[in-house]
Amino acid sequence: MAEVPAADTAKTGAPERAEEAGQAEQANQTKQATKRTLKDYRSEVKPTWCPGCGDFGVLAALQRALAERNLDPRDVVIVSGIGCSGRLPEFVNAYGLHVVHGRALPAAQGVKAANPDLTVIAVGGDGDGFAIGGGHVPHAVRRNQDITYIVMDNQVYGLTKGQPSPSTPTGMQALRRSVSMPKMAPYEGVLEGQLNILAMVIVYGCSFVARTFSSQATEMAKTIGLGLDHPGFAFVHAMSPCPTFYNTYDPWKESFLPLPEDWDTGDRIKAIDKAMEEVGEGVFHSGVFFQEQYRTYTDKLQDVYAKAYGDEQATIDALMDQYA
Amino acid sequence: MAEVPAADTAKTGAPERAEEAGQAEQANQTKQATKRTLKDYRSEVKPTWCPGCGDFGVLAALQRALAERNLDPRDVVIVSGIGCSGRLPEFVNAYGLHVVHGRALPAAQGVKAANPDLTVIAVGGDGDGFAIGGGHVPHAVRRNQDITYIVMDNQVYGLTKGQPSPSTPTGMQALRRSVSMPKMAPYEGVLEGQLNILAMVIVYGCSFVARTFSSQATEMAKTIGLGLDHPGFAFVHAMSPCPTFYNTYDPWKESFLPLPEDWDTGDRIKAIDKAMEEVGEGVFHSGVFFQEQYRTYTDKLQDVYAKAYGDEQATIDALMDQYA
Amino acid sequence: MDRLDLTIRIAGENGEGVLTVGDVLAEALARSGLHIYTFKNLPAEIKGGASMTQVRVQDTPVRSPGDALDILMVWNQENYDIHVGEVKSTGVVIFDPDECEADESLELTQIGVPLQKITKTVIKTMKSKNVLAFGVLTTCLGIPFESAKQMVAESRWGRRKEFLESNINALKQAYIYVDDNDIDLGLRVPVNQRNGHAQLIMTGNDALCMGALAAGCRYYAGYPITPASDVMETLAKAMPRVGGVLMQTEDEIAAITASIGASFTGAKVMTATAGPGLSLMVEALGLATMEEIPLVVVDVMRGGPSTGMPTKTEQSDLNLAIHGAHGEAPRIVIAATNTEDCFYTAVKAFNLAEKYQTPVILLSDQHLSQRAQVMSRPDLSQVEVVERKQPDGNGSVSPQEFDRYEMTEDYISPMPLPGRHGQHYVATGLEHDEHAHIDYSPEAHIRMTEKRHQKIESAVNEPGFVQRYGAEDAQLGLIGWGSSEGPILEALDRTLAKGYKVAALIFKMLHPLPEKEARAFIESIPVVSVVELNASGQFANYLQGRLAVSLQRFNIITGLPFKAGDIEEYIEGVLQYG
Amino acid sequence: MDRLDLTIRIAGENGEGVLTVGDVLAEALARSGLHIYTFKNLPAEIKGGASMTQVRVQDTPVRSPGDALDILMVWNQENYDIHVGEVKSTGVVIFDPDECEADESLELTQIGVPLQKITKTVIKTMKSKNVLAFGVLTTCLGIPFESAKQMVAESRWGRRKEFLESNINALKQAYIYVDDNDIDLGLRVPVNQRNGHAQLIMTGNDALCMGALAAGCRYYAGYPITPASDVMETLAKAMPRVGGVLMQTEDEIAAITASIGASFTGAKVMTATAGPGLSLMVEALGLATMEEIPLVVVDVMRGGPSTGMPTKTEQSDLNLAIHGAHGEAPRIVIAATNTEDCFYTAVKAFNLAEKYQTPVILLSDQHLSQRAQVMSRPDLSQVEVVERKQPDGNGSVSPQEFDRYEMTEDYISPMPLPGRHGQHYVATGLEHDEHAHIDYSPEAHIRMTEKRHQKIESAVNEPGFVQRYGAEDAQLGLIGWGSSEGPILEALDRTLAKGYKVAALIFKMLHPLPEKEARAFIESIPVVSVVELNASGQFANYLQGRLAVSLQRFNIITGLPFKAGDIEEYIEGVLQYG
Ligand SMILES: Cc1ncc(C[n+]2csc(CCOP(=O)(O)OP(=O)(O)O)c2C)c(N)n1
Ligand SMILES: Cc1ncc(C[n+]2csc(CCOP(=O)(O)OP(=O)(O)O)c2C)c(N)n1
Ligand code: SF4
Ligand code: SF4
Ligand SMILES: [Mg+2]
Ligand SMILES: [Mg+2]
Repeated sequence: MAEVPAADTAKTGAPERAEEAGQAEQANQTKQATKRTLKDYRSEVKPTWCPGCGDFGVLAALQRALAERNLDPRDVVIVSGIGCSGRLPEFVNAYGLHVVHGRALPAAQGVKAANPDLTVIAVGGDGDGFAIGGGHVPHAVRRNQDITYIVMDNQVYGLTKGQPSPSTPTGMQALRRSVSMPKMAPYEGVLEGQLNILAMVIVYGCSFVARTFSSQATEMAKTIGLGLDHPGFAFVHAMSPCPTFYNTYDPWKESFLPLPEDWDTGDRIKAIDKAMEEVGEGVFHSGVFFQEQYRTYTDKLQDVYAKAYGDEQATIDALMDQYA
Repeated sequence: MAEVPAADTAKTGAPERAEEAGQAEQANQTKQATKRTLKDYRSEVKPTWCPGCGDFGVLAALQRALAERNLDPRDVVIVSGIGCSGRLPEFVNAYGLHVVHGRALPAAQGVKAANPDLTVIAVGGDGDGFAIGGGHVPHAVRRNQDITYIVMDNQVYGLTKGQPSPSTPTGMQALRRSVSMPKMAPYEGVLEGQLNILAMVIVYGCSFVARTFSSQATEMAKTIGLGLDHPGFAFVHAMSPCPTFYNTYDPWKESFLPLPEDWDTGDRIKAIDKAMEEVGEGVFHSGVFFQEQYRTYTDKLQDVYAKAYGDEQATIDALMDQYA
Repeated sequence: MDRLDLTIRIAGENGEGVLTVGDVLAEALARSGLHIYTFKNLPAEIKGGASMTQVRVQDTPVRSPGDALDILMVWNQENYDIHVGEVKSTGVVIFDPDECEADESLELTQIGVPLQKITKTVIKTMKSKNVLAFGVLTTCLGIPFESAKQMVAESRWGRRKEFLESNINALKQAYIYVDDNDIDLGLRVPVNQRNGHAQLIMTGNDALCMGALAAGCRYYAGYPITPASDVMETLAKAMPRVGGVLMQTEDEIAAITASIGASFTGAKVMTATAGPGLSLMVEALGLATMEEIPLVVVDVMRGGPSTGMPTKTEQSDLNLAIHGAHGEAPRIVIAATNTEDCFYTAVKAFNLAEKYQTPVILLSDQHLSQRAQVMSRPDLSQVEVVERKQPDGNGSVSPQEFDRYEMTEDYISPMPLPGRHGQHYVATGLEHDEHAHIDYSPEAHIRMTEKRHQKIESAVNEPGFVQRYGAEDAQLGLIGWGSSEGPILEALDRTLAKGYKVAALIFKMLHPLPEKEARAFIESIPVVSVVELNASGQFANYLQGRLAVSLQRFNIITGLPFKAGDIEEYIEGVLQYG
Repeated sequence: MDRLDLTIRIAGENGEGVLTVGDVLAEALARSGLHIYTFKNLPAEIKGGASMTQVRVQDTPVRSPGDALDILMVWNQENYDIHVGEVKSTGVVIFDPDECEADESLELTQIGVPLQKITKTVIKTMKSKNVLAFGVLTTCLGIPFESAKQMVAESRWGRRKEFLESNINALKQAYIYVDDNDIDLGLRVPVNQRNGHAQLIMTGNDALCMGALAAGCRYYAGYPITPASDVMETLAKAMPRVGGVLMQTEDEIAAITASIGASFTGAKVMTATAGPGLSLMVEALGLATMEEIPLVVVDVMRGGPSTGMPTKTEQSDLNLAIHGAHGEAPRIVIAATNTEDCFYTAVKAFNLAEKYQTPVILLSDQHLSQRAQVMSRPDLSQVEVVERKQPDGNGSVSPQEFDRYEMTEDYISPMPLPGRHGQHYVATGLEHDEHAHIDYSPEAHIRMTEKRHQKIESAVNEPGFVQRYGAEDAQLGLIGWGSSEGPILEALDRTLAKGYKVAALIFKMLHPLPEKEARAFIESIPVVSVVELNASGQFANYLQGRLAVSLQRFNIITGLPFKAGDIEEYIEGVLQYG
């Protein structure tokens, strides 16, 4: 994280880390393990995904990005909702919070608000994030906490065996590559329009918006890393095919293009335009669409505290005086 | 409505209207009342809003638009969630469905899907629509049913006595005009970013997007009317001040401008651009930002039925054959 | 008695195809005039993990999954180890000797069949391994090759001509191998009687869908969730064929509120979900109670709490189904008992919803919803369908005069429909008076609360929702609800046959509670125990709360359905030592 | 007895300012060393509609809103008509003769005071009408002008110097008018004893907020809803002053899941809502149970079901609080009884949540939450605060070895915190084993279900959550919970004084149920009746379910709180005719 909160950051009553309280042994252990590798972020649980699932790529990329930043696993919290993608925290050697379907973002915001020193990553699927959880995205963006949100978009509901999702292409197109989607859309395919979730997030006011593809390992690790480094809410659109229910490897390999070299990441409208053009053009661009730095929620809270109590927090007795 | 569904439209088992079943008397009554006026849409319930509430203007505009289209009140269903604005259906002489907070759109979609002959209007506040109900908007848009959605935006939660809403301006700005908002934001004002709900709806893919102001009565009736006429999901952003908790009459009167005369309603990106510029410029544009005709959900269902059964619906016995 | 009763289990790695073997076997046996009852136990992952499928076959209707195994076929070591303990002492284990080592110390007949090797070296298409396995099973069951061939031809393996031949070849290899190795279990399962169109093979979810459509359901909104997604998928195909609409919504809250909207216009509507979805729906359930809007909500219960165990079965959503909503929001809660009953209970759910203008929660569960059973084809001309009370359409009553919530004798008021009736009104979740106008006066709240309660309570008089079985002079009475009916009744028959004096009372209506029948049963039997698949005895507590009596409990929370043997043992335990 | 006990009601159009008169009067009397208890009854609209505010004043703590009125002041005809029937035969009505006509046939003292005319013609600022009304009341109560002047100066009317003078003038006009017209009710309310900082004037919601902060709450997430919004607004100001964070979320589901996230890191967290919000929260409540995450959820109950009656009071969310969640998801449910108790019960809610690592639902209600009462300032040094069990920080246990859900003797396991402990783990709502690994085996489900149940059940041994009052040899026992304590105990005292043998048992913990105390009470008294503000007897049914005993019920569903007189009458009715 670029902006480490100042030492006097209020942590909502979260206790100081154990070694600071004097457990020297543990502190030493922590310091020794200074050069971490991808393996340090592998948990003892073997991923349960289908062979070939794109989520393996996302997992590895995230682990690599964490290793590159040499973060202590105890300071990392990965929050997820329900879905194949939602199982990711289990496979990472760090804290994980696997909540109910669609609520990874509110939970992640609570984590970050209560302890801004933590590196907080929310992960989940296209259904988790933009169907049941879609109402939370604009508000997470509005708060601009320093959270990285990785949406593993396979354009299908994997865990429930392959129904169309909000990002599934309209009409018959998707059905040709899916054994399962025709069950839900047996006559005319998907009747509903396809959401452009990348464009949506930009319009919500997101301060970092990027896309990346699970088959492009190095680039994905880099992009996730940029998201982690970005001080504020970072949205990473991680295209991650589901070979079992909607095998998009072939078309996506063709259609992934890097953003133009001279791409101006500071132009919100251009970024939206680019994202909206893609559908017609049948391409995906990878890279950072938009980035700008606004004050984070944590930054703003510092101002609030300055006004609310200045140097010394109020006592409860003082708060009760107003009722006397 | 421009596109009246064909006579063979499936109505999900909804019975035919009573006079078609032979009640000649009622049919006559209906035919006699051919020229309706605003008053015909006034219910016996006196609005319970505060004096000066912008919602009075929205109510009158809607009643006028309905009168101009001479719709039979029995064919009109107004659906709302909870909020001051959500009380509107009670005041209109038509069918009304006042559901739980944030769910006007799903309920309206059910109404329309079950009986596409009805004129379906969803109304509600900025909180109802874009806080608790925000997750439903993109999906209502995706389905593109012929529904008019009027959001009465006062940039505040009226009914719960004046907390900031997702459309409240960030920072201290709003607090100066509000007696209630400082309670929720007593130090630094609203910390969260302000959502640009008009731009959001366009990015969702909405086929009709317009803005109008409750103090501009004629124009509002016209705009709502255009929404009613539009075959597909029409979004009307009805700015409607709450003088009790956030009195924006003065600034809004200044800042409302019509869209340029030569405005091209067919350019989605331009429309987004315009909507996003407004915040910085401190203006609101009124008029139709964007309109395009896509096939509605009802249209597409006709294709589905053509494939699913052709001329004659299947019997249940026939459906059961697959299990024999 | 020489009744046919075999329980056959096939177990392997999830995704390898064991489930297909079970499905095809079950369907083939059912088509041959036999009764089957399947049972699957899967991991929640899409692929990988131990998974098993089981078929119990009888010549009369089957009521429970079966206790110990007559035949176990395992494809690998993990599954051998998991399942071998459940084989009867007289049972047979068929295993792949290249994939696993049999425990020689067990006193069981264990037969090695190198499924993997034969597929690889003789058949040469790995996809046909499950046809080979199927053939090994049919020949072991004593089914002649010609019959088995016809079974394959009529199955999904025969659907595409180009594969049929190689599949028949795989089948043949099974018969050759078994013949060559002189394997004969001495079984001769009769497969001569062809089943006409009079018998259907369905899962609980299938039957429920057909019942819903037969009752007139023409709108469905839902969000995928295991184990209720099948309902939506089945209806996605069927609904348009009868001119209805099915919407996959963005979540369960949208599903139920869209359904309420559709019902407001007069459509018969349904949504189906599992526990997490039901939890999200309770606010809107209260709305439907308040606005008196008919609505069927199916809850296919799975292991809880929270995300819990999505692929396991449990009867633990009862508390939520009855009590889930703030305020006093009574509704009707019913439960289906078996596949056939899923059809008829679905019809009844709609009839109750329409008649009483109320949400009806229909409880099913993972096991009931996904197992296949044979049922008689319903005679649709005999199925009673109820329509909701509407204003008489003479149009003489103006909307100003009309009382949507008129206080009638039965507390049910005519409901005008948009587009049809001129008596438009505004339905609201706020407290209101007869005229549907908002009214917070004590009087209005008292009257309308009574209306909403009395209406629901009167549904207790609907016939057919509670049934007593067994001895008149029982020493032990078992109370069950929903899908535990089958194993309870099977255990009852077994223990009655042994001379035990037992009786059972099975509830299909849970709220309102058929108190009279419950009280009569409980008061007439010295010991009464409530048998249910949950930890706290949800139905037992609820019964005690309504009747103020003390009840015993028998609860299992393994995530698996009751076996008849579990209950048999319990009965014997209580009556011998109790 | 010459105890001071006056009930004063002021009624007028909503938005006109009657509520302010009541508030200022209540605060002034409380500051003068008296005890007060307020009661408001408002329409749900922001403006318009009949609204009233009531102040009961005593020289000892007040326990209920008061029965009939000693003084009624009405500003218009509508309110005259609504309220005049509630005036005692010895009571007084003060009305505005230009705005309403008094019913001469009533045998009451009725005094016309032309409030509107005096304001218009003499005072000339309409805003001061309520100061005038206040003055009429204080002079009628026998409060000297100088005291009343000080009251105004210390009130919100004195806050801004520029208005103070005109307000004092309005007050003076009241004294002049009353004096001129020889009005004297003979009352002399003692207002000499100044109340120091030892007594606080608070609403239930205020006290609850202070209790939460005192217990260490440092994170709050919530969504506005009547009547719980005050909690959020009070904390919005207070929370940053103690370094905490308050987030207004986009809905209740976000509020509770954000709270869960914050608690995961070790923060003490709370969210407050009313019925509709609690309905939306039940899915996440199940998650918190499953992941064993401490969490306090306040439900300020209002009239239900659905949107219901947002500004009315009711005790009808109990079913949902106890049973609301799919699967077996036990949690702790407690209820506060009065303003002072809101403080201490909030502290206890956090202590229970942290100690048992569980969600705790704290039930309050509209009336309790919004009425003002006088309470002693809590001695914070005496307030016990509990912290959650954590791993001993010596770091010798690796995450691979560490069992987050270790099976300890008390079923409570040390919880590592991110940023602090090296024993990172993944909390999941799927069934898991001790190590927090996903596990759907029957064994894991049985063990963890037991852990989750036993942990909660053991909380029943916490002291102070159930209390018996009244006669040892009672003929009638009343059971109450939460905010009906006050009226029950007042009715108890009155009827005991008349010689009736009655007792009461008041529950503040509802789940787990203090069964021992309940059983002892019920078994020792011939007739026991459960007194609650709901229609179906939710607590009565629940008690019957757990204890298998039969109970009487006394229920009121007017949307209004119990009066002591209601219960007194009930007691007399039962004991005279029962
Ligand atoms: C409240 C609730 N509703 C539904 C479900 C069932 N469910 C689990 S995951 C999922 C969607 C999965 O799709 P996505 O989020 O795209 O994740 P993927 O599996 O594709 O990675 C659904 C509908 C649930 N667990 N909870
Ligand atoms: C589930 C639920 N949560 C909260 C509320 C309380 N509530 C009622 S209206 C409202 C917001 C009103 O704001 P808005 O939608 O902007 O409507 P307005 O009153 O401003 O017209 C809230 C939070 C509720 N009724 N239901
Ligand atoms: S179902 Fe699809 S998304 Fe899920 S694990 Fe398998 S391949 Fe991946
Ligand atoms: S509170 Fe505001 S929005 Fe509500 S009725 Fe009054 S002025 Fe209108
Ligand atoms: Mg997906
Ligand atoms: Mg608003």
